[in-house]
Amino acid sequence: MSDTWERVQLASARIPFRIKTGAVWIALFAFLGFVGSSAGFDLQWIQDNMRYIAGGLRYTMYTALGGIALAVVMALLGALARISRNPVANGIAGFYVSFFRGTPLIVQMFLLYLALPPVGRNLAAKYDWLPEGFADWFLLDVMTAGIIALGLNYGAYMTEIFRAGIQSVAAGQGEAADALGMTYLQKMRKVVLPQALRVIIPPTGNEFIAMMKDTALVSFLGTTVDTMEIFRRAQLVGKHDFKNLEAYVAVALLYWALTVLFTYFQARLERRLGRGYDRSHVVKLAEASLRQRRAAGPA
Amino acid sequence: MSDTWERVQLASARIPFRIKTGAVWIALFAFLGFVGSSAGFDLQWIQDNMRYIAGGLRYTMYTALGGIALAVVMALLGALARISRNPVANGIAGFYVSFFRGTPLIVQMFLLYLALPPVGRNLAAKYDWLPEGFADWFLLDVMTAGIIALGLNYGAYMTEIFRAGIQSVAAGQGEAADALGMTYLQKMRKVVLPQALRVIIPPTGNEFIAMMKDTALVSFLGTTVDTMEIFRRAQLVGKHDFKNLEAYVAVALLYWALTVLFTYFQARLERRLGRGYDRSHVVKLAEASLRQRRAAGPA
Amino acid sequence: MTGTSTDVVVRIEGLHKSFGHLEVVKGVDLDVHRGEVVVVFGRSGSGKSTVLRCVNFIEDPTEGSIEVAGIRLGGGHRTRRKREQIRQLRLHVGMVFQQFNLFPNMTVLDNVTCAPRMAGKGSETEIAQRAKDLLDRVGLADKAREHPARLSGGQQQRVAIARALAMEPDVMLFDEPTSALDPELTGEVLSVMKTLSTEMHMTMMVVTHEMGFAREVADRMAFFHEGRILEEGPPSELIASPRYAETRAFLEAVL
Amino acid sequence: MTGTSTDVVVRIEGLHKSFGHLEVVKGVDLDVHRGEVVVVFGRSGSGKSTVLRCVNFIEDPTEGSIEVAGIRLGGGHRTRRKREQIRQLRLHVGMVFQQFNLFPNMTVLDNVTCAPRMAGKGSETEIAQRAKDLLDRVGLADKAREHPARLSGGQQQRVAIARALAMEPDVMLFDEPTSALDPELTGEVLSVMKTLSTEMHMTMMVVTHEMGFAREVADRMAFFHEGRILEEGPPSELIASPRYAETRAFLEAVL
Amino acid sequence: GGDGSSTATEEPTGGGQTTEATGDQTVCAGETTDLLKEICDKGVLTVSTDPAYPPQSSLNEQTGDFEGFDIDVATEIAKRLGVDVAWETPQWDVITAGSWNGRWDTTVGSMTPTNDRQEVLYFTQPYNYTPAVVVTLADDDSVNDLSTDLDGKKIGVCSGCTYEQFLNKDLTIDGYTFDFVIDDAKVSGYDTDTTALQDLANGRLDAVITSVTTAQGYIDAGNPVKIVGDPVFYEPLSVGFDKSSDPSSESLFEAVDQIVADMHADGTLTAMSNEWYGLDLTTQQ
Ligand SMILES: Nc1ncnc2c1ncn2[C@@H]1O[C@H](COP(=O)(O)OP(=O)(O)OP(=O)(O)O)[C@@H](O)[C@H]1O
Ligand SMILES: Nc1ncnc2c1ncn2[C@@H]1O[C@H](COP(=O)(O)OP(=O)(O)OP(=O)(O)O)[C@@H](O)[C@H]1O
Ligand SMILES: [Mg+2]
Ligand SMILES: [Mg+2]
Repeated sequence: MSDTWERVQLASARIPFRIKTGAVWIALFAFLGFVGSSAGFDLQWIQDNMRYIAGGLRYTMYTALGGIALAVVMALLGALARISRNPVANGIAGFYVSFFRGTPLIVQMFLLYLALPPVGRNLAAKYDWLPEGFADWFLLDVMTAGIIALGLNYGAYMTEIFRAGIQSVAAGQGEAADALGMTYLQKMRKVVLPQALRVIIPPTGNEFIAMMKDTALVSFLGTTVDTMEIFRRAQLVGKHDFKNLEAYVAVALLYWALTVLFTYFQARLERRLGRGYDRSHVVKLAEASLRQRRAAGPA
Repeated sequence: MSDTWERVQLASARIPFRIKTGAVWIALFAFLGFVGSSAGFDLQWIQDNMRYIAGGLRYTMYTALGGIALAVVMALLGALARISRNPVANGIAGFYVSFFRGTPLIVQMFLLYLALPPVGRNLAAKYDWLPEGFADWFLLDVMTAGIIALGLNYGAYMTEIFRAGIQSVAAGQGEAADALGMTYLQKMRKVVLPQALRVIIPPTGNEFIAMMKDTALVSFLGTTVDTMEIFRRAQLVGKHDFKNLEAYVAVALLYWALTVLFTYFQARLERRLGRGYDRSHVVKLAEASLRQRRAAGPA
Repeated sequence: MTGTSTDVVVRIEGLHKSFGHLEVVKGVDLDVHRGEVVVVFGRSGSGKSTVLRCVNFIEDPTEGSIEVAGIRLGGGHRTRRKREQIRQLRLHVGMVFQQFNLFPNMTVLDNVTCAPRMAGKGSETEIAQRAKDLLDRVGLADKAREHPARLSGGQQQRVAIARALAMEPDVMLFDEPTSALDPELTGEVLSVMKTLSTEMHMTMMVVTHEMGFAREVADRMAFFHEGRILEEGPPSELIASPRYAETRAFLEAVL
Repeated sequence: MTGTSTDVVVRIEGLHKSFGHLEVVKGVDLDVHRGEVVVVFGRSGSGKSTVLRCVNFIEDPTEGSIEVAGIRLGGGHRTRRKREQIRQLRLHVGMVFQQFNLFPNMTVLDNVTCAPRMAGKGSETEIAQRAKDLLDRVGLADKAREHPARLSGGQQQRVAIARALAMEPDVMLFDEPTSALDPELTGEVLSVMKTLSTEMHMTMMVVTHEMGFAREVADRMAFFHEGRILEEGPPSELIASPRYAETRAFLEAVL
Repeated sequence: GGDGSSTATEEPTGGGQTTEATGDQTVCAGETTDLLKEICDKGVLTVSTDPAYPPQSSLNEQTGDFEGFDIDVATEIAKRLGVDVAWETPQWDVITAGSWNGRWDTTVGSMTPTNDRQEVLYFTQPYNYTPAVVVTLADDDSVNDLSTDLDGKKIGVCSGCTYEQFLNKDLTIDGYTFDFVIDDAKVSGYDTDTTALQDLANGRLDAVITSVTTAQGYIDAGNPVKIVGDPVFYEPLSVGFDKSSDPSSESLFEAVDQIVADMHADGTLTAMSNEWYGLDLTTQQ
């Protein structure tokens, strides 16, 4: 018995690991499919409606791209402010990060979508020196409110990423730029940020992937039909045909595919950055110390 | 003019930085209060209802605590499986992490809450060898479904944290345990995990804080009145009195307070772990190499 | 000190080891007899550590076999049974690492007692008593309650030796035990190692470049070159009149 | 080589520097005259680097003042105007670091041209021409298009020297420019530094323990001890007959 | 754009059809003020609806058009105003909360003019009356007499809608009286009726209260539930307007109220009801 088992183990050892885990995945998919069909899932409905739901991918991507663009800007400003010794910049950035990390995204979305317009209206009513159309600036449509909420929220989290990235640039780099008489802006633009970028880009990719999924929350505000992203579309047709579950499964598959796809690209990007022209100072330092320790032995 | 400004700067330089940023925070609160009152916010309403909304903190915390407990278990199992060379464990863990990181939490919640019961029901109907009450296991109440969804979702993210934590333990530690003839379990329990913990605990604290905010999503499943957490309570009274905005502001303040509180504790914990009995190997290595470089100069 | 085959504690036969496409050990045969001290030396990268690590299966041999205390094992996939065999073999082998690798989450005493306790090597009191004796022997009885981080490198390495001895191994492997130490601390470690041989007659394989120690303690020396043993012999002969130019060049650099 | 006050390029007066409660520099006065090479030496931690870094305000003096090329500045809060004054002062000072600190995201040529270009020191072609001349002078004309990571340490340090020279400073500061280099590479850097003095008559402050270089190139040496200049004088005198026991002990260790 | 050219091109299409349909002068052709004037000037009435509720309102995925009873009513209202219709699809909660901030002008979404809602919204006279029914599992025989058998049971509803208020006995509409026959129900609120129905099928609930059309749709989709007894109440459904609107929506409200009255009178609503529901729900039972 235990002998047979050992022979199985030895035989299996010859099959490449990747193929074995692949087989496990296939088995898991088959199992889930079985569970799904046991649950009386209407696979036909999923097939029929996938096309319509997937039609919202465009808006999912718009929202996520808009959100990440804003988030990058906020994170950059936030990080520079958090590093600076200017109390006003530092204080505002600290407040921003604390608030947007401290409250749920969904609350932020509702506040931006619902609470902002009356603020604008009342201010415009109170102070007539405010420009024409002032109140309208506060009247965001759903997608804009969603993008802004996502951007501000993720920007707050990414402030820490950017700060860490900037601080990962060796202090000597900034000192060298200072010593050459560069201004703060020149130093940042030409020396520090280009180097920080290589540390910042990979986690920013992760944030983008996370954000794609959080675009689902925008639908709780209620999007216009022309610009409905996949989650809202799934909810709509699911409710319509009383097939919520199938709709959720369909949209889950879409998100999953998106994530797997972008994770793949992100991993490639990371690898490319990894073997770039410059190896990080940390690595070089570690290597140097290793070399020395080796050299300490007989040469 | 520029002279006056310089004198102001010099005078301000004498005020401690913390006090200045504190003042900026107060100014920002005042500004937001002004904006809020301009927007016609009913602060009285917030005061009157805060007590009721805050009554849900208990359930918010239950949910978050239950979620993090499950997440820790999942992350530990996931990390050990991801590290192992066993293709089944590795494949299942990979699938788990990929799915739960690849789809939105809100979709997972709906699937767990709505899609699981018919699975159980249909399976029970199909196979009568299944035990009595089999179908009921799949019939989760809202809070349980929420806790399980949060736990599985965060567990998937935390798998990476745990894996990194375990791998941060120097390879030599595992080799030493192996060389002493310890079994895998002994090695993990007595040598690797206790050391990994110090790396794992701080980010796990962060995850817990993040999870507290994601408990808000549970309310989209539909809750019974007795176990409503703060977000649901805010929505309910807000809708009832047509004070949605005030309700969202109130609940945002609660979440913020929670987050600030727990972030404070977490920072303390981190500091305590930081000055523990053992300084990490990395630090020691860096110090050693520094010592050597210094020593390379004249002694 | 050469003995009959029954005296052999470690027998390395036809050992090859590759990492990916890089062959690091290219056929090593070596017997270590009971009570014998073999010093292994050679250039960085010549495969000394790799051979040592193959002996207790921290690395799996690509080809060839290892025999320790009668347990003979080759490389290959680690089935459940194989893992158990490896563990049994390891119970006969103590190892001391260049970086000490003490467990920082335990006190010095726990470091020494944890493995025997797990392996059930005697009662709790026996284990504690043996640990105290060993700490006494390496001169650190008073540090039993300390955590490793508070000890000097030399003290840590001596604790590591006590920890390995606590399992009552048939052979001790040392991989450059003093090269991570400040020069003023190497002496204390080397002297402990010396008493192991002279007083306890411990069988030892030692990778080191401390030629003073080798001359004094080693029964045999093996010079590694590019994954093979280029030459071996008693220290007096090998150091005085090496046969190969490589050995001579290396010895000149070290001495 | 002592000159009148108008010849003074760097004047350090009553310099004190504390980090928190730790006073690291405890009153240093030093004039460096045009064309003069001053070598600073002393134990690790004696404050050599700190003084050098105060000269171009990488550190703010706690007390005392720095004058470079007629711009005299003290410590204190960096107002907008102060920052601009510091930047003006820095344009007269070149600095070379122990760790080279080349910008890894730029080619060698860009490293040398970026600062003059930002400061608007001449037309684009002038700047490029000067950069090429300088790279030629440090023997690296052929490496202009490389990235720093592909150069050896010695080459990197020579690029760093060219980069600092490109700003046409009145004084060059060197903080242990060769101590991060493998011994076989120090020579090429020291010889470049020597030609700076002999051919370009560059004013230099050099922290180094290369006594051969000091003897040959320095006009004056200053021995730092616990945040003060314990003694100074021409190398011939100071090395041959130091007045203080501390200086003697240190020199014995280095030579 | 120039006023002349735009009216010239619109005349034969939008304007022409409207006059044809009603055989009457459009509202916009007459004197208008405030929000009504703004809408007439824009030429578009923006209506909010939730297109997940057939047969009131649903989205035809193939064509991208909305269809249903509410859609037809809203389209007809716009026609009689003399403007085009545009749609918004905000979440229900956002509509009932008022303070639309001008994002849309009116809601024709089967909304009941409860007294609560009347605090923030204007409501026209009802344009139809939908029966609210009790739904239970198909194999559940325990519920026969609605006035006793559901007391203390766990009942699911969409949260914040009239069914929830009915169970909580705080559904009040001036001019209507309700018989709150169910006592001490354990109310579970859901994001939508469908989720509640699903949960009924999952066995977490004893019953669901929803509109007869939703219930019938769910049954027709093959789910094991049934409608029990007669409707527990009929909810009047009206067209709503934001009271906080700036400019004031009162003018629009009055105009549309008149249009609804006309549509009752000329049989338009009855025809539409018959078309979509198969019966006439335009008068109170
Ligand atoms: N895990 C590994 N993966 C890949 N290559 C390895 C690994 N371990 C060792 N090597 C390589 O094998 C060769 C021999 O290494 P080994 O550590 O045995 O040499 P050594 O003789 O002990 O040298 P040293 O004196 O530096 O310790 C080296 O080239 C090393 O880089
Ligand atoms: N930024 C800093 N913060 C706190 N202490 C510092 C800082 N920079 C230097 N020191 C301390 O100031 C003292 C003097 O340092 P400095 O680098 O000037 O010495 P040094 O003479 O250059 O020594 P070395 O030969 O090691 O470079 C040291 O004790 C050092 O630890
Ligand atoms: Mg080795
Ligand atoms: Mg220094």
